[in-house]
Amino acid sequence: MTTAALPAHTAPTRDPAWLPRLFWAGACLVLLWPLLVATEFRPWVMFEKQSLKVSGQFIASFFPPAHSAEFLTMVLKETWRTVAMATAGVALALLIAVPLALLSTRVLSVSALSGRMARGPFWLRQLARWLLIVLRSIPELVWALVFVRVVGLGPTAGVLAIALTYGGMLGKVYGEILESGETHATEALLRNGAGRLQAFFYGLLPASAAELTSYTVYRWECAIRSSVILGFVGAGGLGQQMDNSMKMFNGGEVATMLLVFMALVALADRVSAWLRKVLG
Amino acid sequence: MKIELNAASARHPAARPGAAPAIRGLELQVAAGEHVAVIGPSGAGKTTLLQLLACALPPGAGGLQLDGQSPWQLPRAELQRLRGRLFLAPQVPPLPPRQRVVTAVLAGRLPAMGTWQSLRSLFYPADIPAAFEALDRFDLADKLFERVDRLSGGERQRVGLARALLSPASLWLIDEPLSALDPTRASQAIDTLLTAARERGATLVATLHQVDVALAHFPRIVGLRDGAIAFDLPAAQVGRERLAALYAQHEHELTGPAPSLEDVASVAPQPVVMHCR
Amino acid sequence: MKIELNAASARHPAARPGAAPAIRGLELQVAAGEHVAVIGPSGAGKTTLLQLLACALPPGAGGLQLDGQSPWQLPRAELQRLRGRLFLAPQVPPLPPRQRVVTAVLAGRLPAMGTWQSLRSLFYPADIPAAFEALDRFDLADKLFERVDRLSGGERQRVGLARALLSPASLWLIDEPLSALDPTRASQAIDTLLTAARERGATLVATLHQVDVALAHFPRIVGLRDGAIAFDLPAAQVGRERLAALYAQHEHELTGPAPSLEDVASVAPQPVVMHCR
Amino acid sequence: QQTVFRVTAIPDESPTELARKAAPLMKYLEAKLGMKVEFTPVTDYAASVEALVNKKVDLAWFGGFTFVQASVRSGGKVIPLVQREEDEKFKSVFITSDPAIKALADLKGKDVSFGSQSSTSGHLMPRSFLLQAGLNPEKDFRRVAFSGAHDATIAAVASGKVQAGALNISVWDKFVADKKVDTEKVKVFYTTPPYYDYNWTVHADMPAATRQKLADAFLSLSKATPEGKEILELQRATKFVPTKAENYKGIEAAARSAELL
Amino acid sequence: MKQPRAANEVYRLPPPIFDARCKACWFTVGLLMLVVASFWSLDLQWAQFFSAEAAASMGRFVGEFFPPDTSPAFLHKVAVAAWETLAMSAVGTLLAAIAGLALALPAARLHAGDAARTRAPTRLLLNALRSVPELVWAALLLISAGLGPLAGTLALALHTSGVLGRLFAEAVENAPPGPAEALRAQGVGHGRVFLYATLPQVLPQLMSYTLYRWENNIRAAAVLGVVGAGGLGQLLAFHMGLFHMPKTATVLGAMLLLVAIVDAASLGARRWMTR
Ligand SMILES: Nc1ncnc2c1ncn2[C@@H]1O[C@H](COP(=O)(O)OP(=O)(O)OP(=O)(O)O)[C@@H](O)[C@H]1O
Ligand SMILES: Nc1ncnc2c1ncn2[C@@H]1O[C@H](COP(=O)(O)OP(=O)(O)OP(=O)(O)O)[C@@H](O)[C@H]1O
Ligand SMILES: [Mg+2]
Ligand SMILES: [Mg+2]
Ligand SMILES: O=P([O-])([O-])[O-]
Repeated sequence: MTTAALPAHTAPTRDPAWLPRLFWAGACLVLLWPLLVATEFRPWVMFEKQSLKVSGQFIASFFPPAHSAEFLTMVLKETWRTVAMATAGVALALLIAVPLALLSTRVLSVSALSGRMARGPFWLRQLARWLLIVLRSIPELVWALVFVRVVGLGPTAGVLAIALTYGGMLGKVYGEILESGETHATEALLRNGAGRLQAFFYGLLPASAAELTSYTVYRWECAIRSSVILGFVGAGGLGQQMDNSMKMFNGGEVATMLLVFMALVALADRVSAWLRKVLG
Repeated sequence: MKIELNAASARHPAARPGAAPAIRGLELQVAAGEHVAVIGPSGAGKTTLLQLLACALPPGAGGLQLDGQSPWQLPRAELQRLRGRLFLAPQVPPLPPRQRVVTAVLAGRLPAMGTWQSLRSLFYPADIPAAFEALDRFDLADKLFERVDRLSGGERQRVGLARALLSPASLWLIDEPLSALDPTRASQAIDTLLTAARERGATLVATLHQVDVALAHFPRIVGLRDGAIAFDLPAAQVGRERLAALYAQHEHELTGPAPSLEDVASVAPQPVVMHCR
Repeated sequence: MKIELNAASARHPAARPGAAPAIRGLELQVAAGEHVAVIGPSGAGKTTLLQLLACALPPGAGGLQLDGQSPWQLPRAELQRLRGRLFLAPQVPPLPPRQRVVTAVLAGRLPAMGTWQSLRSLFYPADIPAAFEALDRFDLADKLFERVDRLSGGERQRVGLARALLSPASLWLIDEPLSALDPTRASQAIDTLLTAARERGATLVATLHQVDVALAHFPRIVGLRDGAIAFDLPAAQVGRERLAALYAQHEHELTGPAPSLEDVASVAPQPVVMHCR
Repeated sequence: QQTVFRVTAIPDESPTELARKAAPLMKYLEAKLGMKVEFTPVTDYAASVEALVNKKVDLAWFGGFTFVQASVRSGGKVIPLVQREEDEKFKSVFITSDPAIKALADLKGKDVSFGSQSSTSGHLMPRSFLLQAGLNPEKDFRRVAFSGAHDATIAAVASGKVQAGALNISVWDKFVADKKVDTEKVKVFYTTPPYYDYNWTVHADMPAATRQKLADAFLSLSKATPEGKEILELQRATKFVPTKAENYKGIEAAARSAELL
Repeated sequence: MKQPRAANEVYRLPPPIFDARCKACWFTVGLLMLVVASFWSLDLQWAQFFSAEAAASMGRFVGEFFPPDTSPAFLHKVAVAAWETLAMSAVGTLLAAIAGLALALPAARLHAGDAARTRAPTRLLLNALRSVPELVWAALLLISAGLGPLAGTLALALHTSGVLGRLFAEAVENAPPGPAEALRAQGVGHGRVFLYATLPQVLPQLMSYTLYRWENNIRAAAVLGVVGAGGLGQLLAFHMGLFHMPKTATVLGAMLLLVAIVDAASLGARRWMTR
């Protein structure tokens, strides 16, 4: 049997991808420079003696964390309020995100099976994408002000604001997770004539369920952290208290609330890990 | 389902701009209910041909007709309905991780299931006996509730095949169904597929590397090479020269004479005289 | 590298608690430089056996010795060094998408490359001629700079095999190297592997479903069934009864007599009398 | 018939402080009006303006500038009811922790913090007086920060985050009295001339009878009763006096000339 | 060929999966209870929301945004601020992606048999980094770095490292194990297994997380502006607070544009990589 013994052709001496790689690497460096200038990127100023002293003082004021009974009760109450608002906000956000994500996922497009998406679905998808962009790029504060006009001050406006922005974010990330996973199985189903939803549940979901839930839990955790904005419209919450204590440089209070945040984040992490195990 | 390919060409969307299309000017007519085996060297375009037939890849030039219709001219809903009558079993079984065998097999029936029923079936399998029956015909019934990512390679492949039995399709396009199977299970699998196809009058197009199996089981053999048809003959007329030329290596064409018979025959155990019937 | 398995058992960590281990009390001795083919029905435990030998799965019971050392008793650094002398080619070619063929092939040489060199090789392939040469021996040199996810099934498999030629290993464990290859390329591939193994004195253990190829090319055949060794004989002594029993289906054992010869023989084209040398 | 009377206030101090200050007053109003009174603290000035303009609250504590904003946004449909006596001659102070800063002109090239952008005493009036002194914050300061509230401005100056800040004099006085700030380090270097500030505002759709009852409740607060004393002290007021929209024309003019309206 | 039939009915339902399912049932019930309790305890005012009057009122508010202020002077101001925001978010995200990549390996269990001794401490670090909101990081850093974009940039970088580190670690843990196992069997070390087998698989995922976080950081940078870090955020807070609606609309438009650009970049990058 003849193999390499026949030198029909010789080994190439150069990698054809070499020049483009060099070019792009150079281009990135050139682009980075003005960015660093614009951010006044001189991190060493932080390590000057004066800077170190002030930050040291502030960090030192974290100890001991505030632990008067009154403060702790307040923190407890606000914690529940924050958790409740985050939960309600994320629950509503899911109502927005799930349909839009399914609508904007290319993998689930029947017409894209044929290579190019048909015009109608293409624009529908584009519309869904733009809706998601608008939802998430308008800051919560603006939404909150819109809603204050109709529902007044209080948690409703805050929850709605969270629901809209988070709906936009979740919708986008769901779409990305669904598209960047393994799509072989889904495509096979669609090609064999299964419906969109069927293909989603039988092909796409099992492959990305873990990722999707863990992202949802993460968003919930973000909602808790971003409850600062809820204070704008009188909804209260831990974020508002934190913002307060921070502005007043009350290290002890900040430390206590940071501990609460860390505990909540750790809890969310646990839940997420468990869900991954069950789903994975 | 009847298939007609008229001078069809197809290329992968991601192929390099300069590269030749994977399928070039193919002429093929398959009557409804016919069983055809497609053989050819690796990279010949067998998988691409099946994708073309499954309406997964639009022909770049030439025409494709399924049952007299041009699928790519159909409105989308019609096309999707047509797809419900096709079944493509890819070379690598398309099984999402974490799914159970029973669910994966029942997924073959999705085109015939309503959305609601298919949702319900996720929580409780809709038709366990049917899945069991299909798996049993591939000697895999004991893995019914196993997870697909905990199966051996051959077991996964058979799960993919069992799916075909549940699909309501009238055209089966099966890509290398036997690659991971041992001789006995391979023989059983091909028997099962052919019997089932015959039972329901489905057209069957299978690609195969096992020339002996193809010749033994399929009445019609299509030889594919470099994206074009090398021969299209009844199994009995496929001689050893044709096979040798079909599988010959590219270098040989350029630098030496056509490979001798031994080259091909050496695949089989020496004393066996292959492909000569 | 010398292999010794003493009453070794192994089970997959994810297997059901009640299930029997995939490998049960296996005894196997392979001398350095020997070439062994492992055959057996799907689900027999061939892949698991290779994983056991590749130190990818610890034996649950019994002992494994490679070159007289018990790998699982070695300190981690030692084990890692030992692993650098092993090469496992999985059943499904382990090629990450988006990688180029040249990078995928050169990855076989990683154990012999320094950290710095391997980093650099990501940006500019370290040894293009070597990758080219290895691919060329599998008739695939023209795909050197192609992306692996744009290859046909058989081409991917050959990329996986070409990797072996670059690895510095002295024990090659190759899982179904021929499953996606046409007869000519299969024959070429197995020749290349055996020649290369002989050249560098590497031990070669390959699992195969192509009984004919195994019998023709390997001096020693191990039959595996249900996780245990059914026979371990020189190729010339493997008779058709043994093969029939090896591949027999489970139900038959329970409900009927051993399968008749025809069952197995039907895999091959009818007039061919298989497995009898 | 309305059952809950809603009240809010601009967040010129932290919400906890606002709620603490408001509690006795709300109890008092509850008794006087004969309905449940609910106080909602917010952290955003604009939110309180929007709430009153859209009648989502009945009564709001506004600064002079926020009142003007509400009046403009509602087309004059808000009515200032009462103000503290002190608010007729309210002042702002400029503070610094940098010994080199002794006058407004020294602020050139420094980091300066205002309160909220919607604040009267923490932004509009200080800016207005800076403009009069020939300083344009955007051009002449190195950086302009908005701390969000008066107490936060003090904290920012005290910590050295900014070199100077402008804020409400009454909050400053309270901090000094409570010894919450080290007056050795942080010093007032400029006090503005007086202007009209804070008031309690209602929307114009409120029945005249309720409005009257409300005004009476405020006006009858006196230091003579223990309840009145507590409320007035928390509000840092000697007594409440009636006010009218015309009082705030000056503020409106200042806002227009500073291009904030 | 005879079709073998099983004499017995094999398909009794196996317990383990249903056990798992049921754990999931309990979890779902708990989750539903949390959601119900949340809505219940918050006393939300839905009634007012669904009325024609409400829609008209919101409509009027949105209407005030039009037409946006397009005077050249203001556009110039917005452009400068947008550049500052873009720079802060881009540099912050880049730093975070590098740190996240470095922390992802120690934070992941790379294969079933991995003892993963560094996993717990690294995760703790990542948790701590992301538990502290950007605003708090910014406030902390403002003290040492002073007012200006540097503090904002570093605040974004610190918080985002925590987020990306975790997301990267999970992506690495979720990647199909085949390619990595093949190299590991050859005795290749963790780092190089990652580079040669895992990274090419998860690269689109990492890329999309990073670009997504960049987008997020554009919004966050806007919030940071409030703390004196400058950029679009300070402009937004300023004009919004003063009810300069046309100016606010311009700033919102700029933010929309930035987000849309990054979104398009992310889409393009993914298409390019998964083509
Ligand atoms: N996704 C793809 N993008 C670009 N080119 C591809 C792609 N898939 C396959 N090709 C190329 O198209 C040609 C035909 O491939 P195809 O998969 O049809 O071969 P095949 O006959 O099925 O081979 P095998 O027997 O190895 O499976 C090959 O040259 C291959 O490299
Ligand atoms: N990851 C896994 N977890 C649990 N069980 C497994 C796993 N992989 C394989 N098994 C089971 O272990 C047994 C042996 O599998 P193995 O993969 O070794 O078979 P094989 O001989 O390689 O078969 P094939 O020829 O089909 O590849 C089978 O019963 C299979 O179902
Ligand atoms: Mg193929
Ligand atoms: Mg196997
Ligand atoms: O109370 P102010 O409006 O002056 O902040």
